[in-house]
Amino acid sequence: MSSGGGGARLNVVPTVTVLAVIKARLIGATKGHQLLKKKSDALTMQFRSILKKIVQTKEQMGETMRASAFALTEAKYSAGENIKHVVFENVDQAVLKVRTKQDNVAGVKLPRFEQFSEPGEGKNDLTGLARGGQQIQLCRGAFVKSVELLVELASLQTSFLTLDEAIKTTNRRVNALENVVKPKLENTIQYIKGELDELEREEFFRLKKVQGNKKKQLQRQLAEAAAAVAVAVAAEAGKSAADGANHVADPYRFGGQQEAEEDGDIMF
Amino acid sequence: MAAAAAGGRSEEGALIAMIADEDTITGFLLAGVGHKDFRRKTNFLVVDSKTSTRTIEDTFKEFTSREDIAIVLISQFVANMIRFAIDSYRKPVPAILEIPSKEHPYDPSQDSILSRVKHLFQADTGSAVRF
Amino acid sequence: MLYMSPYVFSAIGIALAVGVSVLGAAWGIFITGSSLVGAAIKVPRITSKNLISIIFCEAVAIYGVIVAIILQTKLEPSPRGPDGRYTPQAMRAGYSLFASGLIVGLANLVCGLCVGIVGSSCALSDAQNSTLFVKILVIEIFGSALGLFGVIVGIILSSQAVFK
Amino acid sequence: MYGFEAMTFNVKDGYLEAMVRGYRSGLLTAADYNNLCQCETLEDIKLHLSGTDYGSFLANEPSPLRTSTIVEKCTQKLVDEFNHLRCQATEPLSTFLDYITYGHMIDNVVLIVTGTLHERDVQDLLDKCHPLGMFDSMATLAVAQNMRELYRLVLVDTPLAPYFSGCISSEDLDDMNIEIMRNTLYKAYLEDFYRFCQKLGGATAEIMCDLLAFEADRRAIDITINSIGTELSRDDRRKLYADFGLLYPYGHEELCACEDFDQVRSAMEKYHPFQAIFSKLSFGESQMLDKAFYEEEVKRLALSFEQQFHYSVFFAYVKLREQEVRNLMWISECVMQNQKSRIHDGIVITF
Repeated sequence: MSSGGGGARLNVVPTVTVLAVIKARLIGATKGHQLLKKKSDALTMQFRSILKKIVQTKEQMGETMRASAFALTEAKYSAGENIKHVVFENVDQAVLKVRTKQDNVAGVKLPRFEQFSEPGEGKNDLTGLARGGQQIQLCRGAFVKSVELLVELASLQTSFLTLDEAIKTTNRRVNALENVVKPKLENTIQYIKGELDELEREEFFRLKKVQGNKKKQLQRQLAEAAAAVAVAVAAEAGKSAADGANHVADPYRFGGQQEAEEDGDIMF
Repeated sequence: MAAAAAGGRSEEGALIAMIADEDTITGFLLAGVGHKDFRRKTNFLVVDSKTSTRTIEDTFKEFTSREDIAIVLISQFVANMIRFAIDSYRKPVPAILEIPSKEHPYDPSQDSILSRVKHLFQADTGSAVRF
Repeated sequence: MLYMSPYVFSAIGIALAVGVSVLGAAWGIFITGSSLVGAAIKVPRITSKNLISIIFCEAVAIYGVIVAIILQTKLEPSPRGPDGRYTPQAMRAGYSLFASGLIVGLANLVCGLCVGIVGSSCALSDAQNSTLFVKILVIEIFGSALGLFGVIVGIILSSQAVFK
Repeated sequence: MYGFEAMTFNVKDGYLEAMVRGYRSGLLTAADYNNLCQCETLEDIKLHLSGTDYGSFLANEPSPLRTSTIVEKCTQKLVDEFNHLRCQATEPLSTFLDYITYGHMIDNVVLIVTGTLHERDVQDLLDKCHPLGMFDSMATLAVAQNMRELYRLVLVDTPLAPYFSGCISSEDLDDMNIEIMRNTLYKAYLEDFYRFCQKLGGATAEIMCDLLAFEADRRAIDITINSIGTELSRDDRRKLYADFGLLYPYGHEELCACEDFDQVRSAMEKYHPFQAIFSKLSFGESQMLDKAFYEEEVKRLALSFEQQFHYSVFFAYVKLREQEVRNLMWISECVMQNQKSRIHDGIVITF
């Protein structure tokens, strides 16, 4: 547990090169996180405005449809109830169609519908020639207006659904970066740093040991050669006592780390 | 308008399909939305008291799977009859729009999309606090 | 003409008085009746009231009958003259009976038609608006008075007729 | 005959005339309309109507009442009454009554023809036909594949045949705009009806010719206004005007030349009856023209009941009943769509 706050880390060989790589990755992740978060915010803003618009347009639609329905009533009043059959029989090719376009909001492609009229007169042009033609044209105008509104609403709604999806994905990514990738990288860095420190210290200790051995050897040689330099021996003894204390403190730490390393091995 | 000249490709424009009562459809047909393809298949379904839920559902599925339809307008009272089908429909295109009919004034609380909007609005305000 | 029996004229006159009057009455009843029957389908309440129109028409026939009876009481045997002619008096009586029969008959025919047409209108308007009934009835009464004029003139005319 | 209808009219038609007047008294009155305008739901309307001559005609309808049902049932009532009259009528009244139905018959034939061209189901089409304009061989209309065949096989036997042969050559049949065809037929029908009424003579001719002339003039004006801005050329327009009426022929010339509503208006203001109608509308506004015409028509129709012993009452009755159905449709639509502020805009009160 001592090996890092978040727990998981990458299984890497703790070397300086790797440390540099991981550090670069961490920087990348942080930057990505920031960007994604910005994107998410942008999308959310867009999303909010679309939501507002949807609610507004839906309400407006209620009004417009009501007006259109009434225009139809007026047309039926002037032109007779049977006018609807005439209209039904006159259906041929759609004059009013929609085209799909794409808008780009922060990298998310939003489909947009756009209505357009095919060139050419509608077949209903002369409907109600002898009675109610005016009303029919008015009614037609009202419904064209409704269609416009509905098309707008449809694109809003599709945008809404797409954005909803996009925001969810982005948020998932942000959260993943924030809560999984970044801690993992940080842990790894910490681990590598610790490991490197350890190695350094081990090296230092080994060097000290080697030095000590060398000194002991020298001492022995010196003792064997001549016990003449008594003052020098006394000074040497003082120094070796301090080293001994150092030696006692170290193994614990070393052992702990070994354990962690074994844990890691089992884990991965 | 340039795309209209292109013709022949899918860019020439998609249709608006309708499932609604007779009067609403009459109005939209007047506007020029109606279409009949060479097999005399129409892009609208008139729902009256004789129309079965099954027909509506089949038509709904057909419209939503047709390539040339971009928007499906469906009267709210019809939508209520096949609510489960609409709720389980998730694709963004073709878009499903619930429209009021003259006999049934618009009731936002029944709208599938709007209820999701409401739902999300709450969730969204919650998440906004967190961010 | 001089040798013609005055009784022929009298008989024709009497026949006209009854026959034409009844024709007028029947025609009037028919006109009123068909409208009345039609209108009564939707508004049954008018039937009993509008029977008055029928009765007015009927009255016309009764005038005819009455006049015919009066006329026929005038008929008396009359002696012929030595030359086989009827007396001028008898001739005059015959003509006047003929004239009065004709007057009564035609007057009643027209009166019957008039009452019939007004009666038909009366039935229709009563069906629409019951306040109209009385007003049209007044018109009808005036119409039926026409027949009465004929009757009066006829009776006065015939009262001069004496066969002896 | 003139002047003596009173004596002979009732021989054949007195009963029916009285009956049709009885039916006329069943038309809704201003008071009824006032009550209906106060209604809040369609059920209220049903309740009110059951207190009138309509009786319990909606009693067997399932509860969510729809406007189309009301309209359908009202029309059915009209048709029932009409058929009752038609069954009892003798010549020439029976022909006269037939003439009244020809207008609807033209609509039905046109509907079936269009439907057939679009390969619609015949039964569906027959359901949509106006019941007044039905004729026996109607269903067979749909067997024809193209217009020429249609004429040769079916229409020849219908009363409409002379209208078809008189004004549409078989070459025209195939590529003619259906609306133009309808109006050409209607024109022929009106002219024929007009001639027939003149032949009948008497008060019938007097009143009917006036009514038909008004109808012809109205159509001429409507056609003019509605064809402004469409592909219908002046000459084509001219061909759709019926050759009688107050506007014939000089008014027609003026109407032909009109290019916008205000020109129509200034042309029509020379004619007294139309001056009154147009003066009700403000300048540039043509929306309520239809209603103004309806009002004028109803006024004229109602006047025809003031005379007795003529056939116009039958015509007037059918037209007034149709107007009443329109009124009821308007009221119930307004009630249903919650547009009560507009409810008075569409009611033409007959009596």
